[in-house]
Amino acid sequence: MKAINKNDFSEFVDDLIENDDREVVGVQTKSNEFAFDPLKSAEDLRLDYDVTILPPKKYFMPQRETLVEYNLNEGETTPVNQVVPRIIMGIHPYDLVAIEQMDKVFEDTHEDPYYLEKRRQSVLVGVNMANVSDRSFAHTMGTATTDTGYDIMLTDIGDRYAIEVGSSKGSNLLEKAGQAVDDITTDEIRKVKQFKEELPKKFKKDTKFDPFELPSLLKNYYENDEFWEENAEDCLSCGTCNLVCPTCYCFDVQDVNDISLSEGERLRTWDGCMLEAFAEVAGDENFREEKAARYRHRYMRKGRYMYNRFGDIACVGCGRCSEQCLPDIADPVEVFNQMKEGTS
Amino acid sequence: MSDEKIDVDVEYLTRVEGHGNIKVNANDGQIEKCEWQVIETPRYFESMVVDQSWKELHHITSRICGICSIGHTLASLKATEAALGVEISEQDKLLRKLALHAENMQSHVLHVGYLALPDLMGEGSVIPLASSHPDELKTVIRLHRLSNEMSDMVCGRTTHPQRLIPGGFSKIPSEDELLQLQDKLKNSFNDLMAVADLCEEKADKFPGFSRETEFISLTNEEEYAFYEGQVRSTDTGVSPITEYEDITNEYVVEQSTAKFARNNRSSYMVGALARLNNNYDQLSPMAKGVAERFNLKPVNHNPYMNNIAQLVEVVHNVRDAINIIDTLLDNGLEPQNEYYEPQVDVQKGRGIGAVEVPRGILFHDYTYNEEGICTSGNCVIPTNQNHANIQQDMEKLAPELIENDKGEDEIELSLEMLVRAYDPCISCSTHHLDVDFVE
Amino acid sequence: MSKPKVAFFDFAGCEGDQLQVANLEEKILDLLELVEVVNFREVISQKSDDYDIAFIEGSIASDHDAERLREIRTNAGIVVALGSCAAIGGINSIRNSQNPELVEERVYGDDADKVEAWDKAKPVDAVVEVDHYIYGCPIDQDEFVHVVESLVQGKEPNIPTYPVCVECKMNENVCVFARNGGSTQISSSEREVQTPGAAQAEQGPFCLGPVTRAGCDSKCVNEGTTCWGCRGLVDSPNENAHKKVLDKYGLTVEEVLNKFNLYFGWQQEERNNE
Amino acid sequence: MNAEDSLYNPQEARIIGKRKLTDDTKLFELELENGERLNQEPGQFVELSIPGVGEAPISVTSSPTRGLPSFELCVRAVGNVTNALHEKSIGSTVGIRGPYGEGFPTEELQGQDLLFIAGGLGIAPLRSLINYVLDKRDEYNDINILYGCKRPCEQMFDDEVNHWARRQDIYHEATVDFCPDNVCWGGNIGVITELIPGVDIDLDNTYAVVCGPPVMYQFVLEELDKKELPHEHIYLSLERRMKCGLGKCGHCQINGAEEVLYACQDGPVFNYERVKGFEEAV
Ligand SMILES: Cc1cc2nc3c(=O)[nH]c(=O)nc-3n(C[C@H](O)[C@H](O)[C@H](O)COP(=O)(O)OP(=O)(O)OC[C@H]3O[C@@H](n4cnc5c(N)ncnc54)[C@H](O)[C@@H]3O)c2cc1C
Ligand code: SF4
Ligand code: SF4
Ligand code: SF4
Repeated sequence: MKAINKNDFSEFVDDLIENDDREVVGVQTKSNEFAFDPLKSAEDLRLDYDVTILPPKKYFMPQRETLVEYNLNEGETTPVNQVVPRIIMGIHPYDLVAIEQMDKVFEDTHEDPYYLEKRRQSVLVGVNMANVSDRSFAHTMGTATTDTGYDIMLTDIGDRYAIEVGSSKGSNLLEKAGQAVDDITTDEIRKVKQFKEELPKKFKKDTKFDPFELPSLLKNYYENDEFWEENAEDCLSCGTCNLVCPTCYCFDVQDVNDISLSEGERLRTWDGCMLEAFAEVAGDENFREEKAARYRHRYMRKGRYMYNRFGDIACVGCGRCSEQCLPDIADPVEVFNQMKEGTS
Repeated sequence: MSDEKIDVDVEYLTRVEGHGNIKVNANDGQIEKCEWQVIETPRYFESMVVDQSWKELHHITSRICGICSIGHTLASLKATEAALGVEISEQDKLLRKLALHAENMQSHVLHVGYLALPDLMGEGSVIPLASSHPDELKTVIRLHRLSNEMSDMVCGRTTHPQRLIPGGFSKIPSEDELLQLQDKLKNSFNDLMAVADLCEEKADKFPGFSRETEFISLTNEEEYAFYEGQVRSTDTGVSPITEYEDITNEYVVEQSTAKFARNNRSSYMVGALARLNNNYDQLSPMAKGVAERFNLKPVNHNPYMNNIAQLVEVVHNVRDAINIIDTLLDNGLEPQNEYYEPQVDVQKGRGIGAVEVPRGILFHDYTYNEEGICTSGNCVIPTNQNHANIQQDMEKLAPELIENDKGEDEIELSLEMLVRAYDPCISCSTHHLDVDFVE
Repeated sequence: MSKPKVAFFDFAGCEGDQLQVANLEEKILDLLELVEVVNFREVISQKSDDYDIAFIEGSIASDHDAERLREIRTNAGIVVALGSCAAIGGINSIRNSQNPELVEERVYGDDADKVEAWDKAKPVDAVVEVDHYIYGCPIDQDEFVHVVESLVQGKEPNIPTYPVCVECKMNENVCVFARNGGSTQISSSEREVQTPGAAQAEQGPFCLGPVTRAGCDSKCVNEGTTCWGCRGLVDSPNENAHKKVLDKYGLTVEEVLNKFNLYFGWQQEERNNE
Repeated sequence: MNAEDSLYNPQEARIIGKRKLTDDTKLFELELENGERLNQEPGQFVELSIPGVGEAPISVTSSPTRGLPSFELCVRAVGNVTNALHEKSIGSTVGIRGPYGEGFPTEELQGQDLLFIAGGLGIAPLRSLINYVLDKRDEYNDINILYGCKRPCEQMFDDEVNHWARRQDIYHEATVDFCPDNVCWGGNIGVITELIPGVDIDLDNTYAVVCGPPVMYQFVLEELDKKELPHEHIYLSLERRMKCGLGKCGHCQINGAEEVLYACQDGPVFNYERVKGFEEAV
């Protein structure tokens, strides 16, 4: 483990912004919330944030991305991958875990070069959670801290940040900080340990389940229509809970042409299984016409399907869905607690 | 003198906003009927605003007119702010002026470039210009785009702006954006002059008609007035905007559907020519230069010259927008929070807001109760104020044309061009009467 | 393939949608390559009854309007409602819920009896069949381009069926409902503390994004205001749930109805009649 | 980015044949521009791509044993992509991605009795397997083909159907739901399920292969249950809307209490025993 003075770290970040070829992005305030955005100055970097509006998945799977450009006159298609190499500053552990899960999805069966190339060309600078949002339950999901997924990981230990290096990408980046990076003291190592130990106390959500119970709980509840209908009653089918989720990746593909009908592009855009038309098929049939069916599907995916496919519980406990769902029905803690209480 | 029967009947006059008809019947050189008719279905905005909150009024009244939506929004905001006693910052005021310049420029370029130029070039519309005069058309399009870029940057949208809200702006442009805009404005002078050259070439096509009338506009000691000032009449001098009802006296006439307006005489004119006649000295030197090329000096009584006055104003808009950006940047742009919502304390009261929109002076007048709910509203729109003047111009012009042995087609064209010169925006007339014509 | 002939017609509206077409700037020239514009009263003089696609702007609010519209329907192969007034009644339908006599009196005073208009402003499909809808007040230029391009190619245009929140999320806006409290989830006791100034508390934040059809790229929220609902309701809006949300954030029942009436007036009426 | 690296960049394929099958369905013969074979297995599909319009999953209807290097798609015009394809003339090109998915288990079926049940356009994927089996006739045992359409004019591949009818080593029955008075129809009239009782089923050796519109499955499966055919002996081809065909976009998921299936990866051909617990499967 290494350490760096906070002032030196700021200088390091400013130096990267100024001199590195890659785009430097980081967590900043957006009105009264936080978001990952390109950094203009280290001053704007807020490593003490609680949670961002969108997770950093937007950098590997952008909201809208061109897959193929085509020329309609000549009938030619050209694949394009708009990769912007980036240094991403301030990713919380739960988001790092989510990125690792997402990597598996895009590596599985057919490797998706659009996602993977963007991942390869990014450096992930993690930070341990100095603040915890009211809705987060990452401690329960085991994602409040992580030993993997980052290139470097920072922990705030007062005047200095402790630095853990997770990869050669990370050590290469750190080299650019040169002399400023120092060996960590044993006292500081203790501080880091203590920081991680005390973290669970900062969470406010009262969770009653163990994450690895979820696959079987969900299986038991699958056919409990009443449960899903009651919980989904106020669902607006707005897809917010999908879009803000760090492990949701469903997408739509559309062709967009220019008005002269000579050129166009095939676009991939975010989609969500909570949206009404998501499971529509030809002939106006919709396999999940009722909001309860869509609502259930989302929970099944989070707690069971992805577990069966990849061995991961696809909820990392960030609390974004719960915080941003207007009717306040998307809180996984509430739903999982209800299940747990109903069956125990 | 013609002794045949003349029958001009233009239904749904084209290349104007909204619906208007021209009817002229003459027999043996005697005019039997000469009418400017307005047949727009009424939209009842003054009723729609009742029971709505102060937060929404500008959103609703913006929809009075798509072309002047920035002007309507600003007149509305000023009325609301006056009623609720809200002051806006100097920076916000400058940005609002920029917004009005953008809209005025957009509308005037559309009018001069897309609507009037084809007449001058002998084409039925702008579309054939795409093949017959592609370069000229592209010049016009570039200017039009620039004006819309300016609206977008300042208002967040060209039509039905979003950022303009009671007390200021929900979002403001960055210094970088303003600098870029300024660069583009500075680079537009060539295009502006090219359009001026084009108009000058065709200057002889402007009919040499003239009728003495009264011109009314805002006026302001500091500047060529668009955003604020008092009301000036070429007949009766300066009065405060609170007296707008005495100036605009709307009245109903039998031979037309629209309410007419009169002040000192039986009609008056508002719009670019009225502003120029009232505030000529405050035009930027460059704009004056253009006016001089057309021999346009105050007080000019040829309504066809309104097009040239518009051209002159566009030059002024660009010039002044450049200056405003300089001022904004010199003062240093005061940043504001994202999704900014100014603090407003609601109170009971009445407020009147007046701004100059492309077609002339516009008044909004609202009364609010203690909760900030609107209890009554009145909007006096420029085109309404011009209807009587159009009618009277036609009454003078038609006999003159007949006297000069003009054929029906030529009479029709001259009358159409006359109406178009006013750039009437009939759809934005908030209160028209839909009266059946007894033929 | 001969170019399809396209005509624009306007009824009671602000003509802002036609202006969006004019505002395509250079792209207009491309558009003219693709279609032949035969009626566009705001910009060209020629008129013709021979057209394939009719774009209708504005609401229908008088017998005279209706008659003209029926004629257009007979002439046109495809009728497209252009903008909110035509597609859903739009802002004009605010008056639909007001007392018609009062409405006329407020505007025309003693002359009210001379006015000939319906008590309600109606969307185009209340009078004739409509083949396609381009929503928005004003319309979104990209969507207009998409619809024209699709019709020319014989494609079904792809108009979103999901609400504005989707685009708003993609744009990573701070939700209107989260702007004061720092969270979308605030209890009523917290809300009072957080809302500054008693005068402001008279109305909570509102956003119609959750029930409004997307397609505008959440324009208004991006620009710092709120979704007013100009694109009309989504196909199956959960109005009850949304009203509960608005109530939770401090809007009274009347205020909620008022917001829903800004653009949804006609659609609400239709839904109630179903 | 390299064209080969992109999963989403279609290969160019030229239409070398186009034939009307019914009023709304056409058969297209295509060849990849690079001259290579498609190498499909019976039951697999391709993503048909028309730039400017979009993509749609379409089963390859030709058997890999025939017509190489070309392949055939049997397409009903129902929407944007399929309509646009119908407009294309011979000689023009379209895009192809794939083949994708799990096809029919040709090896498992070897030596078995086969019962094909096709409803309407369901014949498209089944035809690939039928012709495959016919070309390797001696590797398979009894062959029964039941083919049902709404009305006679909707029956496709008449020449091949007639050929099946003539062959002694195939049991074949055709049916229509309805036959207008003025049309001459030699087959049965009635829904396809009525033909199932007439088929000899050997519970140990018969495998049923079913494809048709969603409503058909339920009734056919009930009828097969009456025959007590083991569920492991039934194969279905299921359709879902797909955006990628690669197991990523999430649209084609088939939801169940246990797990979720991706029609594009795990299917489109599924063993009934595997999917019957899936609420959304049939
Ligand atoms: C594995 C597989 C194999 C297939 N094989 C074949 C085959 O061999 N032959 C064949 O003809 N088909 C086949 N299909 C079906 C074909 O893929 C669908 O019919 C596909 O939708 C056609 O695409 P399209 O673009 O032409 O139609 P779409 O544009 O997708 O339209 C299809 C239908 O959906 C409706 N629709 C479209 N968009 C929407 C929307 N946004 N909201 C509501 N409704 C909408 C349309 O009105 C139309 O009725 C197969 C499907 C799968 C999954
Ligand atoms: S659960 Fe909440 S966030 Fe998710 S779709 Fe429903 S209303 Fe939207
Ligand atoms: S559209 Fe409105 S309610 Fe929906 S997320 Fe955006 S601001 Fe919130
Ligand atoms: S955000 Fe709402 S009001 Fe604004 S353009 Fe979109 S739909 Fe219309």
